[in-house]
Order: sequence, then structure tokens, then C-alpha cells
Amino acid sequence: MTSPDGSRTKDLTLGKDDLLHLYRQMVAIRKFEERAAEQYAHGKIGGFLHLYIGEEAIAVGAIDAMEDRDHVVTHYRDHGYAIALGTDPRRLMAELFGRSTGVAGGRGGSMHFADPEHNFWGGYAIVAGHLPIATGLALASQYLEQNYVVLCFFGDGATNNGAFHESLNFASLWKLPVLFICENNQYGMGTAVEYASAVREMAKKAIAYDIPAERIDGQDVLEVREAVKKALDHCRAGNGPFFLEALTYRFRGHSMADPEAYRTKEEVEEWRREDPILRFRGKLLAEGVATEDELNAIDSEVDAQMEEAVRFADESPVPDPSTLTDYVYTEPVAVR
Amino acid sequence: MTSPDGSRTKDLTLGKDDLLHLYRQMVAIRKFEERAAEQYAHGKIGGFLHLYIGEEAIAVGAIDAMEDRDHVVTHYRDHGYAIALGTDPRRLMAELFGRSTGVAGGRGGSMHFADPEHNFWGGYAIVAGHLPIATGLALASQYLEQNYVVLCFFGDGATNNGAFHESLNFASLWKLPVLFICENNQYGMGTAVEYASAVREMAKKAIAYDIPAERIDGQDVLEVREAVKKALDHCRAGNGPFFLEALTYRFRGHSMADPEAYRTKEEVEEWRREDPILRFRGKLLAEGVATEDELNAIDSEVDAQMEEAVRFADESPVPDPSTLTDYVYTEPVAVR
Amino acid sequence: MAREITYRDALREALREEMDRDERVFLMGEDIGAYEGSYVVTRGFLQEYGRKRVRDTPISELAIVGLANGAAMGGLRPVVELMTINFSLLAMDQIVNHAAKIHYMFNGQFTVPIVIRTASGWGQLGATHSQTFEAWYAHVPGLRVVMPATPKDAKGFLKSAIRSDDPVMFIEHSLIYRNRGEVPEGEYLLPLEGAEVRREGTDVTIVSWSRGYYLAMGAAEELAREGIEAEVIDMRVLRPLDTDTVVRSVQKTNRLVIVEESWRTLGMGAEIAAAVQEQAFDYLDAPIARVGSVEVPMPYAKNLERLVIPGKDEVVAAVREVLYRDLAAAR
Amino acid sequence: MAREITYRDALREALREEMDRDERVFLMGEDIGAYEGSYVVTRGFLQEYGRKRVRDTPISELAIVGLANGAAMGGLRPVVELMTINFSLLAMDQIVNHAAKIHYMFNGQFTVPIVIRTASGWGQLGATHSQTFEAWYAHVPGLRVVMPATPKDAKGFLKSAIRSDDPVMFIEHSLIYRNRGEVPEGEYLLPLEGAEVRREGTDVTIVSWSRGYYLAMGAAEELAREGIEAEVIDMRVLRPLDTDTVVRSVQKTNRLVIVEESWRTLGMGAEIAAAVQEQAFDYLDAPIARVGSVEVPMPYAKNLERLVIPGKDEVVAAVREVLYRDLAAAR
Ligand SMILES: Cc1ncc(C[n+]2csc(CCOP(=O)(O)OP(=O)(O)O)c2C)c(N)n1
Ligand SMILES: Cc1ncc(C[n+]2csc(CCOP(=O)(O)OP(=O)(O)O)c2C)c(N)n1
Ligand SMILES: [Mg+2]
Ligand SMILES: [Mg+2]
Repeated sequence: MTSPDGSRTKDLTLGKDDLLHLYRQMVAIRKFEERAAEQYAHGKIGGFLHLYIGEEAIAVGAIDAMEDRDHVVTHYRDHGYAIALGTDPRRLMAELFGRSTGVAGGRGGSMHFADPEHNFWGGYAIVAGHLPIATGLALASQYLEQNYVVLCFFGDGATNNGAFHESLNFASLWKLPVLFICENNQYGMGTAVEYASAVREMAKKAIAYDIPAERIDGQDVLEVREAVKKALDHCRAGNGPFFLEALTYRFRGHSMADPEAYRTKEEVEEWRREDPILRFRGKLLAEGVATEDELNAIDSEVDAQMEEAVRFADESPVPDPSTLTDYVYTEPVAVR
Repeated sequence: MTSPDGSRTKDLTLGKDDLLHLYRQMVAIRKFEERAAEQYAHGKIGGFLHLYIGEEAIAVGAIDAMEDRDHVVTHYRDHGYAIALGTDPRRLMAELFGRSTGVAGGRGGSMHFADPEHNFWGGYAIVAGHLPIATGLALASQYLEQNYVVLCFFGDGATNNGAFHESLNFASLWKLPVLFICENNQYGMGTAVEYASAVREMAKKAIAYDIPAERIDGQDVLEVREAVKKALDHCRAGNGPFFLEALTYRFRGHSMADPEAYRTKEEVEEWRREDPILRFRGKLLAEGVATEDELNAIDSEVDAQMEEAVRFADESPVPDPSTLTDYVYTEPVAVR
Repeated sequence: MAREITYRDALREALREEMDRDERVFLMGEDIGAYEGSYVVTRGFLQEYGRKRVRDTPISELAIVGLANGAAMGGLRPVVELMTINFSLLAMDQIVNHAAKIHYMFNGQFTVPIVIRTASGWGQLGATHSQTFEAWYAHVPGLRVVMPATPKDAKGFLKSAIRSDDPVMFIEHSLIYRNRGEVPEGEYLLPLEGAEVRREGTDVTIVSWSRGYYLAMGAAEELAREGIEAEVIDMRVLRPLDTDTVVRSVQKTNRLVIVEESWRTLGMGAEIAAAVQEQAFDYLDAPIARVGSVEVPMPYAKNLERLVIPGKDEVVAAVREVLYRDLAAAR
Repeated sequence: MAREITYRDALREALREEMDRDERVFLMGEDIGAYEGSYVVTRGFLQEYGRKRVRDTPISELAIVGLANGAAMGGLRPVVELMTINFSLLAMDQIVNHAAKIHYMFNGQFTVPIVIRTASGWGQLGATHSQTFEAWYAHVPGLRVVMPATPKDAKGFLKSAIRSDDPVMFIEHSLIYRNRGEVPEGEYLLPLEGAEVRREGTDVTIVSWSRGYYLAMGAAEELAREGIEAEVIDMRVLRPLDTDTVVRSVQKTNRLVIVEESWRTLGMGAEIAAAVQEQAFDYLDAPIARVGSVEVPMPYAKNLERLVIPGKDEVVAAVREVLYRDLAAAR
């Protein structure tokens, strides 16, 4: 499944600004979520909060490879995409706080970020339920000849659902421009892939639909970026869908209340050594792209930004109760 | 996809009685359904009536390969299996007539034949809805160590449904003794495989679950029989599921009211040349297994049997109205 | 100017007019193209509009609706056909957890203008092919649910449904496709709400919709022959539900019978009865009666099926009951 | 002898006792094993019973229930856990078109003794994770629907559900797992039907079930302080629905308020109201009132969510209304 093209270069061929941008984006996701976890503990955030910590390279690498017209549709573990797409973290934190300044006016919460102006078509909370939606959006692209590609992110667990199967079949049958990106973090909640999937390599599942597939290292932001670039080219050229499986690991629990009885501390430790931020930072330093000071400065800037996001969220008003029944329908309908 | 083992013999290695039994079974299905179509035209049968004509070799070959303990679960095009399993055609015709002597007491009709005493666990009318049920029955076999295999028949169209995907994954993951037999008659109602499935070979879909698969000639009763025998051995040995795709063709419309606008007369004609009964009859004659007279005698016996089935059905009583609310629950519950 | 056409032809006209008017309108469903539709509503459409706009699909109800949701968000106007409402259970997650939610949960940032055409009905089709679930859909905020009885409504509602920015469940009925009725020439739209009084009467109100409406009318005619004047209301739209029209009628007739083909328990009749007793409590002279199907999975046998689905006689009997006339006395 | 244990522990006892009693009973669902259950009902079960009997599954709701159906037909007694009732929409076809039909449509030749445990609930979980569909399941002949409020019922019903040869929807509630209540020592079973009068009263009847029952009790206590004695009925089982108990109570109190967490339109309250007005028409002194959720997809924001779900105050207000006492007068 892994690329037959062993020659792919993971060298730092991007310019310094671009590389530091990738670094900054990953750090932003990490720090946004660390603040969110903290605020959850303070009771400022409720419900589910699924952290992306450990998987940042995928969102950042993939989204950096997108063109301006391309769109993202994803699942509930969705903070990373929004940040990578450039949505103001203040509005994201406000959403977590359930405030009217949030990206969904406080109606969505953590699982339902959305920001169409930054190409984000929503986080969805029914596992695999967004795959048909992403595929349908790709149909709109094809039908209206708008030539955008839809990037659809989902987990390993989602590949076992019927919606996955039906969507991939449709996408291939109608040659729709959708890039399926499976983030294989090896668990669906607490169920390891080996207990959920007949095959361990998710990319193998694409064969049943004649969709070309590749397995990549999801902890390497540059590898992700490159693979996604190629895959997007494939889709945009009218060849239909592409499937990428990015191997990764979730460093934190599934949501906030997860004792993680299903995996060992050692396993987590081992994967923490593959921290995508540390790896990339190490590379930037080793290859002389940036100095410790430069990177630390970015870290501090992001820290301040996230502190400001929390402040903004905290000071934002809660939604106006009189808006409760807005948007049930597009036109006024009496709601009881 | 086709068997790498090109050496398979399709010779008539069975004894004469066994061979004539296969012939008789196929003829029985054909004639049962011809009578049913006629009775439908007379208004004796209502609702849907899906004929299996043209596909008889699959039911007959597969069921002949079964052991006594194995079970069948299938879709709505289900007359053939019941006959091949040995259910009294009188009770089947009575079911079509909606009579109390029918195999489901007149409650089921054409799509819901069942006869657990002859290992028939039912015909189901939601496309692909019976795949999880067959898989669950296989789970019971494994759990209770009863060592039976479940033969699950379905169409090409069913492979595009999520239930197919989820079932195959489960079957492989838990190594359940279920043999999936896809009758690829190249259409789901009026939709040709090429408009419904990203891949044309259904067997290819099994790869995504690491299920071994084979494509066979569904018009050759002996080939079917042999392939099913091997597949059942595989399943019974604890190796998990197997997938067979039998290429075939439905000679009649999808149900009774089908103008067949979606396919050409030429195509139908071409396939009629692959009539499984005529092919097998030709072979029996060519290889001197039986004479024209012997085969004609079988035809006549079956004719008489089916005439008797119609008479029986016609003379059977309709269900007693007082039984209307029986079997909604297993225990008495007031039904309004 | 009006002419008489069938319910089916009215639907065909609506689809054609909307497809001609707006390139973004397209059809999608199992066997709607080469097979021409399981109830032949889309006969000839594939030839006329081509594969881009008349899309035969795999048997994937969940993804069919899901793709329509995404396509609608992306600017198209999908009209999905789910062969029968029984199969809509497979698409339930996309209908209820997605189509009905997206506009609200993303704070109005997206709209999901899909129409799901599907058919209720029965006729020796057995337990899994004879159900009707309008009451389920009418439970769900965010959905509009339309179930027209007449050709005129069928056309006008379908056109409006296609133009609506809300997701619409558009429920037809296999046993009324051939019913004929007056349909205006040329274009017209009907607002997606409001019941209609189709027959005025003073003694009792009979409420129904879809095929049940014809039952109600038949009963009303029979009752008229014995001097009972029934007011007949066609509900037409089940969400939002216009109970006001029913209440107004009951304020006049003081008696209400609801007729439906679904199982009685928690059918639409439950809501209508509950709402009317709330709003017209002091006007009711008798308990509201509900006529529905016997609560069994539908048996295939014709004689049993006939016992399950209510007929005109049951409606007449229920009316007599709310009028406190027993059968013997009335005859 | 009884002791106080939690609702969750009552469920655990039921599962354990039945698994110990009958080898054919096994558990199947997402994250019930290694993760110990999303509401930790099955904590420790995997270690205790092993992988054969505590089966973690893929995220395949449709097939989970489908496999259970087949396994049940084959002689096993599967107890399925669907994490929340919202996801049951994905399994709807297997529940309604298969589990509920198979016994009847094959003329009693097969039984499908499955239990589907699932949880209703909310708590800033957003639009797709805060719904409750008991009214949908209660619409379907062939299903039994149980929704216990107390630990005692939770245990007794779950054991009976596992032994029943009918398919049972067993609906728990995420916000009452920690509620404590008296539970008898040792084995007991409860018949899968029948509402229960939990508090006697003369002025008004309040009907609810599951978490709503606690709301109703809270309201009754508050009302008692101002001299209004409410009779509180816990419906417990929603199909078959015991309206007789409600009718008997209304014959005494002449007033009825129904409390539920689902959307009002076509919630269980619709059926209860419709049935009670049919059977107790002459006893009702006021319209039957229904207290339910505001009909919107559930918003995440805490302040909005609070407006959606009915609280004790709404119940008290509804009671005052059916007693024709307005708020000002009563204070
Ligand atoms: C249809 C459905 N079933 C179950 C759930 C509960 N659930 C939420 S996340 C999750 C695990 C998903 O795993 P995966 O797809 O691998 O994504 P990850 O969380 O690992 O990123 C489950 C079972 C759900 N939201 N939707
Ligand atoms: C879920 C569902 N969708 C649609 C239908 C209507 N339908 C009945 S048979 C059929 C075609 C099935 O094709 P295939 O699986 O190839 O079987 P075949 O009829 O060719 O034997 C369809 C679409 C159904 N019964 N169930
Ligand atoms: Mg995962
Ligand atoms: Mg076929």
C-alpha cells in the first residue's frame, strides 16, 4: 500500500516562511487544545471535547496542500482543521464556550465547527455520516464544473460503517473529486483496529472500489503535504477519488472522560516519541532552517494568541434566548 | 479473481442418480415458476413475484453441495432455494396463493418463503438486509459449536449496500462460517452493474475484508456444486467466510410488471443460449448419461407435480381471520 | 383553466417544469432512469434530460440521501426518489441526523434544500413493504412533511418543495398514482402548509390525508345518504401541522374522526387528537375517534390484508360511534 | 430484603445474573469491552466473561443489530448495546423491518429474542446526540419498548427482557445512571408491561417515564406544599402501553399532565392523550396537557439547552393550568 515510489523526498524544499508556517499551525492546534482541556476542567466547556493532540501533522500538512477553492468536511475531532484553515481561534474557543460569537453561534460546540468562508463545511458527529455529505459536495463541484476537490477526513473506526462503503462506491462510480483521508490512529474510542476491522491497513479497503490508495506517515507533516498535493492533482484532473491512510496516534483520551484502560502507558509513550511537532521542530533545527529562539518566539506568540482566545470567549455573551428557534427552518414556521 | 486452479474438472463424476437429481431439481424450479407466472396472470397470486428462471443452476448446485446441517438465508427471489432444499412445492404454491397451508401460513408470500425443517431460514425483502442475519446465524453456529455453515445468497445489487460491507467485515473479523454467494445476474432491477458498482467483478469486493473469493460460471450446475463444496470445506474448517460470485442472468423481468426497457432483446437471447437446464441436458445426452426419453420422463413427472401443487394451493383454505394477530408477539399481548 | 390529469402526471409535470426552470435541479434514485421509476413517474426522463440530471444509483439509500445533502449544501437542488417509504429506514440517519439538523446546528451557515420523494402503499406486498412512516417524519423539527392526496396538490407542493430551502419529505402513495383530478394549466405553486376543508358539513369532521382522504370522502358521501353531513379535511401537510383548521371545524361540528392507514398507536391521529382536545376541549361532544390499521406486520394473504387496512365501513362506523348512533339504530 | 443501589449497578446485576444463568446470553456492542462501555455499565465484564461473551464490535450499528437478529434466531440470547439512541437510526431497518417482523411474517417459525440496550440523554451534546425516539419504537407492532426510571425496574425489566422471546428495545437514560433506589436482594423478574402509580393523589395525574418520572415527582412534591395532591404514574413500558392505569387515575383526578423529554409533536404524550380522551372523555375536567421539549434540534450552548428541555417549573405550571389556576393566583 505504501507508495511504490520510494524516491519521494521529504527534504525541506519549501521556503523558510512556509516551513515556519507549518510549524506555527501545528503549535497553534496543540496550544488551542491544551487551553481547551484546561477550560473544560474549569467547567467552561461542556459535553464532548475530542482532542487532536498528536495528530496535528495531518490537518496541517493536508490543508497546506489545498488550493483556495477546495473544501474540507470532517468528523467531530475537528479543532485542528479549523485552525489550519485559518479560522480565528477566538471564534473557535467561543464556540466551545457556547457563546454567540462562536463559529456556530454556540449552537454547535466542539463537534460542529464550521466556517464556510475558510472552506470548512463542518464537523459531523455521527461516525462516517459525513462521508456521503463530502461525496455529495464533490458531486456539486463536478456538476457545476467548479473544479474544487473535497477533502474528507475520518478515522479508522469510520471505515467499518456502511456509509463509508456506499460513499466510496458512489465516489468512484461517478468519478467525483473527493479525497478521502483516513486518520488511522489505531483506535475507535477504546476499540483497537484489530478488534474492529478485518484488515489492518485501511488503504486496502479502497481496492474494492478501484480507488487508488496510499498509506503514509501521519506524523510527518511534509510527507502528508506532499502526498495530499499529489492526490489532489489526481482528483482535480477528473480521475475520481483518491484514498490516503495516514498512520497516527491520539496522545490523549478519546474525549475528556477516558481512563484509557484499553491501551498501555508504554504504547502511548512510544508514540509520544513520534510527536509530529517535536519531530518537525527537530528537523528544522537540525537542518538549520530555524533557531531555537525563532521557534520559541513562535511558541510564545501562539501562547498569547490562545490566551486571548480564552479571554475573548469568556467575555463573549451567551446566545440570545430569543434566537432559540431561529434556523429550524429557513422560512418562518411556528415552532412549539 | 477466477480460480487460479485451471485444472478443475467439470466432468460428470457424479453417479447417474445424482446427476438426474440435479436435472430434476432445476426443472422443478423452472416449472414451478412457469406455473406461478401463469397463476399470477390469472390473479391467483398478488404482490411481487420475482422469478429465478435462468439462474436455477446456482441454487441447485449450491444446495446439492450442502451438508444436512447447513443452512440457507436468502433474498426475495427465493423460490429456487426452497425447491432445491426439498420443500413440498404444494406448500410453496399455497404460500403464493396466500393460503393457510403455505410455508408461512399465507403471511409471507413469494418473498418470504421459509422452511426451517429443510434448513431454509427465510427469504428477506430488504435488499442486503439478510446478510447480517445470515452472519449472525453463523455466529450462533460458532458460539454453540454446531459446526454448520450458512449459505447466504444475494444479488449483485446488494453488494452496494452498507449492510453488505458491515456483514463481510464482521464475518471475516470473527471468522464466522458463512458462505456468501453473490448471484451476479448483471442487473439490480433495471440498473446494470456498470451503473451501480465501481467494480464489475463482485468478487473483488471481498478483498477489502481478506475474504477469499472466486468467480464461477453460474450457468453450470456442476461448476457451482464443486466450487460450493470447496468453499463449504473452507468455512467448516474454521477459516472464516468465503465469497463466491456466480455469473448468471435472469431470463424474465425483475418482477411481473417489468417492460424490460433497460436491456436489449439480443442480450436476453444471447443469454438464453446459456440456459442452465438446456446446457446440462445437452451434456447428459452428449455424454450418454441419460436418454431423451429418460429426461422427458422427468419433465413429465415434474409437470404433474406442479399441476398438483397448483390444485393443492387452489383448494387450500385462506388463513382464518381469527389468526390475524397471532405471532405479533410470542406471548399474548393485546393488539389493537 | 384546468384539466383532469392523473396524480402521476401531475408529479411528472412538476418535475419537468422545475428541471426546465432550473439547471441545478436533478433527480437521483434507484431505477429512476433506465427502468423509468418503480412507479414509472420518471418515464422518459433519462432520454429527455440525460444521465447528468437523471441519475440511476446503486442500492444505497443512506448514501443516496447523504449525497443529496452534500450536493444541496453545495448549491444543487436534488430530488431524491426512495422507491418506497419502507426503505427510507435505511436512510434515517441522513434524514434525521443530517438533513434536519445542518441548518440549525451550524447556525444557519448552510442550507439543505433536498426533496425526498417516496411512496407509501400496500397491496399484498408483505410485512416489510406495506408500512407508512409519515408520523415518524412529522415528529422531527427541521423537516417539512408533505403527503398530497390530489393531483393539484401533488404538482403544486412538489414544485414548492423543490424551491424550498428546507429538506422536504414528499410522500406519495402507490394506490393513488392513477387518480385523476383537476390541475390548473400553467405554473402554480402551493405554500407548504395548511390543511384544506374539501367538503363542508355540520355533523362531524373527518380528517385524513393521502389515500385516506378518498376513504373519508367516500364515507362522507355514504353518510350524506342517511342525512349525516360530514365536513372532510385533507391535512395535506403533516409538518408543520395545521391543527387550527381542524379546530375551527370541530368548533362547528363538535365531533372528530381521524382516518389513517398507519398503525393507530402513535400514528398522526394521535397528535391530531391530542392537539384538538387541547385547543377545542369545550367544543367536543364525543371522544375523538381514530381509525387506523390493525397493529400487526402486514400479512401477505389478501383476506388478512383487507382486515388490516381500514375501509370505508370502518370510517362510517366510527362516525356513527362519535354521533352516539349504533349501527342497528341507524339502519 | 432490599438495599439501595444505583440504576447502573442494577443493570449490571441483571446482566451478570442472566449471563451466569444462561450460557447463551452474550453482550455485543461498540466499546463495551476494553473501553468498559460508554456509560461504564459493562465495567469489568470483559475480564470476567471473556471475548466470547463480551464482544466489542466495529462501528456498524446496522450489522450489530442484524447479527444479533440472526444469532437470536440461531438460539442465542444477544444483548446489544447501542451507545445512544441517536445511533439506533442507523440500525432502524434491522430493528423495524427485521426484528419486529420475522416472527410474524414467517408464521411463528422463528423467534428473535434480542434485547437492544440503548441510552437516551443530553447534556451539551449537540443536535445529533441529544434526541430520544421512544415514541418511534412504541409505534411498531412486534417490538416491546421498556424505559425504566428506577433501579428496581431497571433490573427486573432487563432480566425479563433477556428471557423474553420477543425483541425488546430497552431504553436507559444517561442522566439517571447514578440515581439510587431500593432493589430487592436476590432474583426477581418483572412482567414487561404495566404502568405504576408511584404517588397517590386526588387533584391531578402526572404521567411520565424514565428521567421524566423524577421531574414529575419533584413537581408533585412542590405542588403538595401548596396543597395540590398529584398522582404520579411511571409508565415504565411504552409498548404495550398501559393506558388503563392512566384512565383509572384520571377517573379519580379528572386532570392529566404528561411529561416527556422528546419533542411534543408525536411524542408518547400524543398517544397517551389521544387514548385517555377516548377512554375517559366524560371524566376530564380540563384538556390534557403535554409538557415536552421545544421543537428544535438541540443547541449546544448551555443556556439554550436549558430552555429546550422541560424542567420542574414547566410541569408545575402545566398542572396549575389544568387546574385552571394561574400562576399569580396560586402564589
Ligand atoms: C454512528 C455512530 N456510532 C457511534 C458513535 C460514538 N463514537 C463517537 S467517536 C467513536 C469512535 C470513532 O473512531 P474513529 O473513526 O477511529 O475516529 P477517532 O475518534 O479515532 O478519531 C464512536 C464509536 C457515533 N458518534 N456515531
Ligand atoms: C433496501 C432496498 N432498496 C430497494 C429495494 C427494491 N428492490 C427490490 S429488488 C431490487 C434489486 C436487487 O438487485 P440484486 O441484488 O442484483 O438482486 P436481483 O433482483 O437481481 O436478483 C431493488 C432495488 C429493496 N427491496 N430494498
Ligand atoms: Mg481512530
Ligand atoms: Mg441482480
